[in-house]
Amino acid sequence: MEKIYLDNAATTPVAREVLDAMMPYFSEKYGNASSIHSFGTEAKEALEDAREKIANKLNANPYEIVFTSGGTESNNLALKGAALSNRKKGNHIITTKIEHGSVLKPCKWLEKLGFDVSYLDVDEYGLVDPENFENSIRDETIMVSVIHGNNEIGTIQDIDEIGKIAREKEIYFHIDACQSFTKTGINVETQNLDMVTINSHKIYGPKGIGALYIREGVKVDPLIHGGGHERKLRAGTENIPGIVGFAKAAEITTPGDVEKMRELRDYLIKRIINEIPNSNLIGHPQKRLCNNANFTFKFIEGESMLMLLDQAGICVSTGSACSSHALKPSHVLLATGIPPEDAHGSLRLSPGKYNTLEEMDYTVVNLKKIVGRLRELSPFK
Amino acid sequence: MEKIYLDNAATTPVAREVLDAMMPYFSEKYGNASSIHSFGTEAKEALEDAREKIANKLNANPYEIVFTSGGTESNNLALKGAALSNRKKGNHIITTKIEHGSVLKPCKWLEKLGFDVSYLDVDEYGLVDPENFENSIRDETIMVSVIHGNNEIGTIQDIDEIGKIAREKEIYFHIDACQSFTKTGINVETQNLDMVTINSHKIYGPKGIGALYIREGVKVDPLIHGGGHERKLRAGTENIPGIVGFAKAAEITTPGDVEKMRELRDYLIKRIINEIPNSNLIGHPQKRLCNNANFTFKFIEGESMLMLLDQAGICVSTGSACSSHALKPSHVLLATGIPPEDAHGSLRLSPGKYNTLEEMDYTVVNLKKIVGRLRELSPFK
Amino acid sequence: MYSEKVIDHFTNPRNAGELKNPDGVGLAGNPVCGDVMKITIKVRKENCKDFIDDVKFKTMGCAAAIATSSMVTELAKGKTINDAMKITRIDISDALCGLPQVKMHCSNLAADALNEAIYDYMSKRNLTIPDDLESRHKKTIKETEGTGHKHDDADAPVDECG
Amino acid sequence: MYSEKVIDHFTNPRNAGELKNPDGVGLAGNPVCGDVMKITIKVRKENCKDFIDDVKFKTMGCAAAIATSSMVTELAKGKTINDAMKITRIDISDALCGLPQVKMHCSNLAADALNEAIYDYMSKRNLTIPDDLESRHKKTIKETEGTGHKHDDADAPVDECG
Ligand SMILES: Cc1ncc(COP(=O)(O)O)c(C=O)c1O
Ligand SMILES: Cc1ncc(COP(=O)(O)O)c(C=O)c1O
Repeated sequence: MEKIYLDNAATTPVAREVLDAMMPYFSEKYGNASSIHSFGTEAKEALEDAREKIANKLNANPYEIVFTSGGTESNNLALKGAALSNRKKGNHIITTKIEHGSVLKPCKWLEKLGFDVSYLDVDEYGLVDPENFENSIRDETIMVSVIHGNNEIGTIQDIDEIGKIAREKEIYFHIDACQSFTKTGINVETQNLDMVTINSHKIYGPKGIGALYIREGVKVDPLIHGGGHERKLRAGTENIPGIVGFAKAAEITTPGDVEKMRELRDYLIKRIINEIPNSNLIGHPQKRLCNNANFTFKFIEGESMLMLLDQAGICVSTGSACSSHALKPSHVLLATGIPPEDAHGSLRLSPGKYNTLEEMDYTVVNLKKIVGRLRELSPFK
Repeated sequence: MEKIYLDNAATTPVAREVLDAMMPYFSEKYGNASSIHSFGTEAKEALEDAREKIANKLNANPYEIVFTSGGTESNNLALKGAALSNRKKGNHIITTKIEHGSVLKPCKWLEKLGFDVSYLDVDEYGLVDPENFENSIRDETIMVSVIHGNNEIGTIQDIDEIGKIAREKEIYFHIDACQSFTKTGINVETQNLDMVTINSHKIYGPKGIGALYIREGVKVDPLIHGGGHERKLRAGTENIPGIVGFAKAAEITTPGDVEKMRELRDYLIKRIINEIPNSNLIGHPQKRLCNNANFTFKFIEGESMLMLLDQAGICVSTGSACSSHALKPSHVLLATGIPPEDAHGSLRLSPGKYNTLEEMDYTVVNLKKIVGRLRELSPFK
Repeated sequence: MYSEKVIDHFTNPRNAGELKNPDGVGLAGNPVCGDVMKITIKVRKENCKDFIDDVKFKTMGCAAAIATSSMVTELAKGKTINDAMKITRIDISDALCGLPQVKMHCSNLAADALNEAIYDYMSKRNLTIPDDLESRHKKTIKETEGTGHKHDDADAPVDECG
Repeated sequence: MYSEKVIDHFTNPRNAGELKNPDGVGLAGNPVCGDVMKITIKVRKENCKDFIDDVKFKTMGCAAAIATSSMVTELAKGKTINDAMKITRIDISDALCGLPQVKMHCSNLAADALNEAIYDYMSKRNLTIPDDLESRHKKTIKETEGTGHKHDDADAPVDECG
């Protein structure tokens, strides 16, 4: 039996079409996009073509897309870049308690520099209350940064509402859309978005490449200085094969892929909740990423489930993929009010477009056995 | 006739062996190195294996290698990271007048934050005088950053001497070795190096990946915050195919490659200097990168040479590959004392391991014609 | 990340379960921290010495927690209670060919749970409790009842990947 | 980066060279900046008007400098000097289907060099020099003799790639 990869929220395989699109740019069209000879021109054209494709997906202007090395760098650029560039306006930033580390850590760093950060609460489903957001706005507020689709619990925020308020109050609105990009619509115009973080390796594109949409006029200090690449916002020789692959990955996504993931997800959720006692779905029942199914199983711990599943050829993660390297239960699960003892028993199953229903069956059967076996071992019941 | 690529200092094609090594990591072994299931473990092993290979090339400890998105990011991390982390020690940094933009711009940024930067002069060959360096050291000096092999004029600095002084005076020694890595020996122990910037796309590896060697104990603030990747010094999902390719590229370099490039370089230099009147070699005649031949041709301008060569299928650059996007002559050429009117007439020919002697012949023949034709057009003689 | 020995003990735990009418019961860990171990022992007297005749464990926890529980029962079985109470976290992790740094606390828990079982046995029999057993007992109780013991490495790097 | 028209004029420049015994000679640019243009003209009188009968250029400079020189000679040839002195940088760049932003100064130089040639012709003949030709002449002289004119975009992005 082939292995079953159910960790597509952590990373995805590169799609065949994507790899095909990248291939010519490694050893044939290998020019530096800043060179002015024919190799350079060829690279530059590929770069600008990719920029346009990515922009199209967000209803943005190509000029507003800045390529980076990934989601983490884009989040750092958005948070630190906008904060440092708009210090004159104020020192207050608003974000949530369920952000990815690549937003939370830059916030902590900014706090050390004298910025004041408000971390918004979420409800039991992981939703931010827009009213609560509105009440937290001050005269000194520069920006609000919200994770669009949560990587752990899958909850999708109501960014339309938040965007309206942010625009009205004239504060920048940044979303971390690493999980949601291509999985749910993002429109920088209708949703009043000022900055959007996206990356490639979550959407069947290559690792090591991402982008930040920065609305024209939004002031951002660069993080990486050097040559004048990416309209001086991000220096460094452009990773053309990566950029081409990223754009191709974005281009080939179809509503059918999303529909398929949703089906697999719903099938998993239904069977697991019905067939495994003391299992609970985490996150919002409807407003959730098409590829996220996250549960807690009482009386047992996530890593041991994960490892026994791995032995059965099934790859999943616990909450945040690797939270088991840490000892603390995930800050996201805790923010939803799940007690720590239950949070330890969480498991995230993240189907992708290459998974099949048969694989889901095999997974449920094995998961049932494994949960039973670990509960046998557990002092609780 | 195939095109002749003589711009290997700007970037190189990915070597076949390198691409072969990378291929499995796109769509088969695509795990996230932080995941703890089998896909993750496989990725992690590839990551650590690559780290060891890169470390070997520098006589470093694998633990001391931090992967980044390229040379520009590594230089930013070294300069800003060490400066911000060692502010208590002082606010003085020493560098040279011939650095790459990815060192100079971070220095300018640090100056705005209150750091004081000394830019060392170079002689007509582009060499820093170690004594001059020693005299510029103050009590507040944190670090010295020197470009090992210069990207424009090819001059290789005497880092042994500089390293001895830096170690004795207890200041950090960083080199930007993007051009020199694998082309001339680098040994962090015998040369007293504390930080070394290297990248992949100059050595027949993929774009978008680089590394910074950071000696154990050297204090550096991270530039990109998030998950605890790369011993908390550089967050972001690791670009495994890129890292594997980078390591493979470093691994397969041979003294034979260097010898071959040197031969091509010397052949070019000899014929051009002998056969084209009013041409001058820039940079040091002996202490120079094996792949750098840089000339000025009097009475004419570099971009027009470059474009006519491009029409003949020969790809070269003027000074810094794209300085023709700017109007100012290269700061490096000016630092060597070349008058601006001559600096405008510079041309860099950078042979690589895939070039042939026949290509050099074709290049010289065409260059001769083109220089002649442009001088015909020139009001000077 | 784990040694083969750890994987083996995790996948095929030795002495899993709970003894009926045990002579001693020990608990360590705290559900809030994600690891709880329960150890039950049967003690046999021979030549004026107390031997651990049988020992079983029940554990909720990660792979390392289960493997260290399994290992501590193997190490303890057949030993005198005097020798058994000397089993340290290092003994357990060594017997498992090492544990990742962040998982070292699991071997501590396993040693604690065994100690607690011995403590329970000794106090029921009114045996004189050695000073360090007493002090370890107090520490364990506190951690078990509190909202959780402090991890040595609460600030250990968190690799997030998704 | 360049239009086909620019490439064409750069690769096959029209009216390259220097006229013998010219009626006017104009210089613009400065070697320090990398661009120098020299324009020579022959003037023919017809119906009391001064026509540019022939015009040639010599240029040291980038592709855009050469192409704009070539284009300005094409535009000027056959025009009255009155019309020729009205040729602007925009006319030249338009005739070339546009120039990259950072190269716009080249079309300025070409217009300047032509103006200088006309100025030279007019002053030699003691013709009354229009005010704006005079003021442009002063500006051009200053730039040509100085250490270099200021580029509009001295701070334009520098893409470095090697
Ligand atoms: C929500 C979210 N933000 C940011 C990131 C970081 O992106 P990257 O792995 O490209 O650095 C991830 C995934 O890793 C994510 O899921
Ligand atoms: C000397 C030197 N330093 C730094 C860099 C920047 O490296 P990268 O292109 O990987 O950002 C380059 C080349 O571009 C270089 O030649």
